[in-house]
Amino acid sequence: MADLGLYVFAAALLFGIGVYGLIVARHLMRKLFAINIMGNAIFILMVTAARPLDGAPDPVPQALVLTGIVIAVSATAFALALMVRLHRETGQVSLSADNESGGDDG
Amino acid sequence: MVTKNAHQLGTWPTAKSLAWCGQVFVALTLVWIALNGFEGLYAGVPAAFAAAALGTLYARGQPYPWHPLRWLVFAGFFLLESVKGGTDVAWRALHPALKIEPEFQPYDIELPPGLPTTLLTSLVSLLPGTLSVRLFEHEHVLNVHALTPSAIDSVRRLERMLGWVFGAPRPNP
Amino acid sequence: MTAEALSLIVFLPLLAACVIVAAPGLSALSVRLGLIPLPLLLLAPTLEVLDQGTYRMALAGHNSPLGIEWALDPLSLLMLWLNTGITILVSLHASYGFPPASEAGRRFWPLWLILFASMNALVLSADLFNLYVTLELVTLAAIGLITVEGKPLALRAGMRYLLLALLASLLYLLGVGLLYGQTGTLDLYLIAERIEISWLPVTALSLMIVGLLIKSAIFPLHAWLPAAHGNAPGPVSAILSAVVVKVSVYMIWRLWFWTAADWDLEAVALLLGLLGGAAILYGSLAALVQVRLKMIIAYSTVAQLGYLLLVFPLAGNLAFKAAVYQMLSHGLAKAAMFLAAANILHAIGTDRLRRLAGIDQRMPLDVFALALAGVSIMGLPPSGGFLAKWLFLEAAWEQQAWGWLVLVAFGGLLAAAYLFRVLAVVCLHPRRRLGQRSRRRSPTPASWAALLLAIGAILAGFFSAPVLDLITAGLPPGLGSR
Amino acid sequence: MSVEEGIALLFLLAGCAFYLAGTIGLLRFPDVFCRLHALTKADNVGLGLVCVGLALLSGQARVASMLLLIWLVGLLAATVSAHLIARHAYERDAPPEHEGPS
Amino acid sequence: MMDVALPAVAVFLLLNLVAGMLRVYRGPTLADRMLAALLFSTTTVAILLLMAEWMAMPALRHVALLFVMLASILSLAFVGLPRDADEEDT
Amino acid sequence: MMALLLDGLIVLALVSLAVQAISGRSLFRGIIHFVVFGLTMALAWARIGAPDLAMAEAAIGAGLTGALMMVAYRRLVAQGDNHSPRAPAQKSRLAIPIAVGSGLLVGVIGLGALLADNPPGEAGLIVLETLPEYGLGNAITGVLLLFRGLDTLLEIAVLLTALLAARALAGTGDSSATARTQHPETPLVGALLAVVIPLTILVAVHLLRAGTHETGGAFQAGAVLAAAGVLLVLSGRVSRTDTAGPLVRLGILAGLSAFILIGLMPLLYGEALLTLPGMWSIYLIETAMMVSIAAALILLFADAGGLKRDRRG
Repeated sequence: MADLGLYVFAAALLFGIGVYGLIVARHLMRKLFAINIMGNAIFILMVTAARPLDGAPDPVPQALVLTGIVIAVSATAFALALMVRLHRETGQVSLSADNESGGDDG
Repeated sequence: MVTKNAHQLGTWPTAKSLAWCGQVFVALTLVWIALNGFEGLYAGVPAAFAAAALGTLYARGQPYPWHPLRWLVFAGFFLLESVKGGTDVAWRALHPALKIEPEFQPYDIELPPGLPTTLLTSLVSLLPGTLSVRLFEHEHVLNVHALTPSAIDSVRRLERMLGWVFGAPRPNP
Repeated sequence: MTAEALSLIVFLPLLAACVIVAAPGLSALSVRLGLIPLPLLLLAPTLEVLDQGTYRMALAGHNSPLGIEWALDPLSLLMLWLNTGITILVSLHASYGFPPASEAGRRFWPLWLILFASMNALVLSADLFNLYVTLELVTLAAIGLITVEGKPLALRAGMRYLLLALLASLLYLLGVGLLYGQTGTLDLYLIAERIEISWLPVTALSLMIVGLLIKSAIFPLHAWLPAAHGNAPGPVSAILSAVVVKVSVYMIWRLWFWTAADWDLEAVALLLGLLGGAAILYGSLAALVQVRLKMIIAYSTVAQLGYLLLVFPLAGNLAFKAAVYQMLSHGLAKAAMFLAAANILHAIGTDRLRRLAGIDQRMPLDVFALALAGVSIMGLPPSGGFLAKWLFLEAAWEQQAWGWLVLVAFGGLLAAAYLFRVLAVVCLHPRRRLGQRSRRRSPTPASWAALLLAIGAILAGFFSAPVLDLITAGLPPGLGSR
Repeated sequence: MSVEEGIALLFLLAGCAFYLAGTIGLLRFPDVFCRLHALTKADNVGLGLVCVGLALLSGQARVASMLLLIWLVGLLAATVSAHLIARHAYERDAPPEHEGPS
Repeated sequence: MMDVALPAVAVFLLLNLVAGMLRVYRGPTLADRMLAALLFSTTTVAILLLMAEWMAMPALRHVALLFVMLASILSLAFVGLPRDADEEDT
Repeated sequence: MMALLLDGLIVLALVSLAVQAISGRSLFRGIIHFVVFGLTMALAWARIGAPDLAMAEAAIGAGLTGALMMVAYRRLVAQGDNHSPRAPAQKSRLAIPIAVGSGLLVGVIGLGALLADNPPGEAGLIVLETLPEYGLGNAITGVLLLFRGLDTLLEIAVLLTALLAARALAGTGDSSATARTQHPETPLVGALLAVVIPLTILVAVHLLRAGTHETGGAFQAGAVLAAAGVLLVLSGRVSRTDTAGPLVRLGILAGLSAFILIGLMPLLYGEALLTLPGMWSIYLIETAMMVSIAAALILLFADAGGLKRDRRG
């Protein structure tokens, strides 16, 4: 097993990068990258936060992370479908230009 | 996902597809043994069968002719050629003068279309100095990207070898 | 009996959703089968709780350090009733907008049933990670419902909601991972026993609470809510405002009053209370300037959610009762308002305020429902909203917390202002004839659904005693003494 | 270090050399077609040599067959990918309706 | 001996990979960027196999098999791109 | 020493890939970087000692994510997206401080948790103790199915929900603007598929079976199977119209409904909800879940890409 401290460090950097991307990026796909990167950072932390058993990471957080990965994939796929549809309807792939309360039909 | 590929299903089941299915089944059983050893065969054989059947339904290939000895010789030839190919390109990349004269060359395929041509097209990219780019004219002309003008010879050698494996080559017009 | 009933409460709607997807021909039947038995199924757990207090159930036969447990106490029972009652009445409305046998209905109902089931599962769960999974399920189903009609505004709102919700879940998940590392369990009651206060668990808890605050759209993290609730299809707006945002507040309460029961976090409590206060003021003021009815109602939700946070600084018996009561009565009233607004929108094709003049003559039932629900939102007697706010005032008075007292009173005034603005336009506007150009009439049962919910919100003021007794029976451990 | 280990190490090192050559080719060669040459051929010989080295090291027939399988599938994937990318690049340069090599 | 040699080889391959990633930055065409992805999958397979031996984790060989089996998906998805799509950064 | 160097390089690669994925000029480059990031995560999981996660990440990262992003991208392009992929980043003065702050926070928390003198996780110990009683070798499968089955059940429900929501999106409105996709019409693709498709199916079954005693499991197997389906969709052998049949619908629902029905069974004879009655039920649920996961992922892919067979040839 590797030196986990290094990976905690990586997780911190990745989280920061993800936050930055989420704020700065306009394109929705990039925002999704950012969220997924943050997710990976948190998955790493979940595994490293529990003490290893028998020289391998605790199986419980590993199982939780596996569930988390499935959920992340589902959400990402749905978000992509939503993005494509949004683009088809409005021609936009970002959320910046808007007047959301404007429309007539709610 | 239920029905697809009318052009495939229309001719189903033919002797060819059954032969393909059988070959895949045997190969997959061997793969299973490689993965699991012999203990899991009660699951592996049905799995191999299902995989072969589904593969035949959705992504059928053409059965390979049964010439174990010739294939073995071919494997040896190919291994040698691909190592040569790797060495050749490595040498050219490392050479300070970067000895390449790249050009596109059309290559007239003499092999029958179908599996032999497909094999040729895919293996060309591993031979010394050649890269298959595109098939033209109903798979009779292969556009080859060659690092040196002479590299096209290796394609000829491969074609002769494949012709031998598949029986007689198509006679020249 | 209780175990069977609880299992079915979660799994019956899920199975019904599966049947609709598998066999669209059976959708009308399975919608009924997935929803109508639910109140009956709730009877056994209700009796159990009235009898025993709390009911715990270990799933798969593995109890808490490792396995997932369901815990049914008075608070979760009330949430189950709230969810079931509102969902069924709103479903009555939705079955006209999205007939189960239609193409739109086949898209709508599976998500609707999954949303319903997942909120039941969430309310029951006593496991931090299981709560995460159910919360994701709630969120995805809710966003799927927002965007189900594919209208551009709804798509945009759904996208924003989705991004923020994903961020929120990540924060929550990080907290869960840390707490597991500290305690070796995920059971939120067991964690309370095992953990001592130190910076790490406090940070973990804060992360989780911040995530949940985003999901429940508490000011200043509310940015996604008005657009999402204001542009979703009518029944979806109703359920979103009435229940979906509440379940994450419910989770905050659980974490705060159960998991962190023994921690002394007065500063954080004050901060949360201030956020609540800001939400009340901001939401109400924003509601005052909106031009669309649904947006007014959506901002009103932002404001009303603020009250639910006042329970933290006013920590105590009365305040907790008040907050739970606010949750229930606001749920009923807000669902009624959104349904009435949906009917109006359906009838005249817009919900712009200036086009609504005179609509009361055309659609008396809906306007009446709107007004009745408004009474509860404003906190006028004898409604449920009045009782909730009265309890808040009493709690503030008792603790001599004059600031909160003024805030609650002022919040009621503001609510009255934005709601009277609506009613004034509808009933008293000089150009009354404008609203007469109604295109379609809503089917009467759709209006009745709104009216029934509004009446429920009023009746909550009359028949409060059993509910308050129930809340008292289920006061969190830290509060019972105070 | 036993003899097998020494031989295995030699194979591994040779594999590394091929990988290195592939990367240098990738960086030095003038256009995408030449780079594909480098990548496909050199990296696959490299992977093959690494597989041989590791098979020797483990000394188990099952591991060796697994490695052989990986190498073969890798070869197939690499040639097909190379062909697809080359064709894509070729058709981008020449108009798509252009039939027949230039 | 092997405990050092195997990771050393892996480190070398990884460095090699980092150098190869330069191709993604330089481009100039989309196809060039794809090359780097290809390089990545062949190299990662080798690294995984080395790790499997070194860390005594046979499961990693299965991971490597997945890598090579699925590597072609990206290429297939890539060639489906409309040809006028790639002008953005040539 | 070498190990440290290796880890350091992996971390460095992760970080630089992440930076490139979110910042670079072109979106296409971002996609490549993101895919490669996912593959590097697989290496990282391997180093952390979690081969199951490495496998999941490989199956998802190598196969699905990249293809998913790529087809979504190509759909945007086909829908006439000329300007927005290069939309400049938002200028925000707060972005860097917030990012650095949150990164620091997470780093401090992570290190604190790593260095804290916690006892070993009790839940994990219970898993390792009781697992042999059930005849299972893989602790993670044990947690997912035996001990915390509800999580897994609801996770399948999440996948189903995402699919239903995405289908609803793809199904409404006009679909005239779906991408004109070009399917590579070379015999080589046929040859590739002829080898890879059967092999993927076999490997999926192998992973499914292996899941009970070593690395593997329903999700990994399902993801691999989904990759095979994605290959078929990408090569035009399966198109979106084929994915609406009743068989496919049953496949999507198999996992959730099998899990629910088997989970409810114990109530009939007085045991706890979701107690699995024996190994057969584990195998059954795992198989059904694999089928569901695969079907759902393939359909999600087809919807995100809005694939249609190109009829030009």
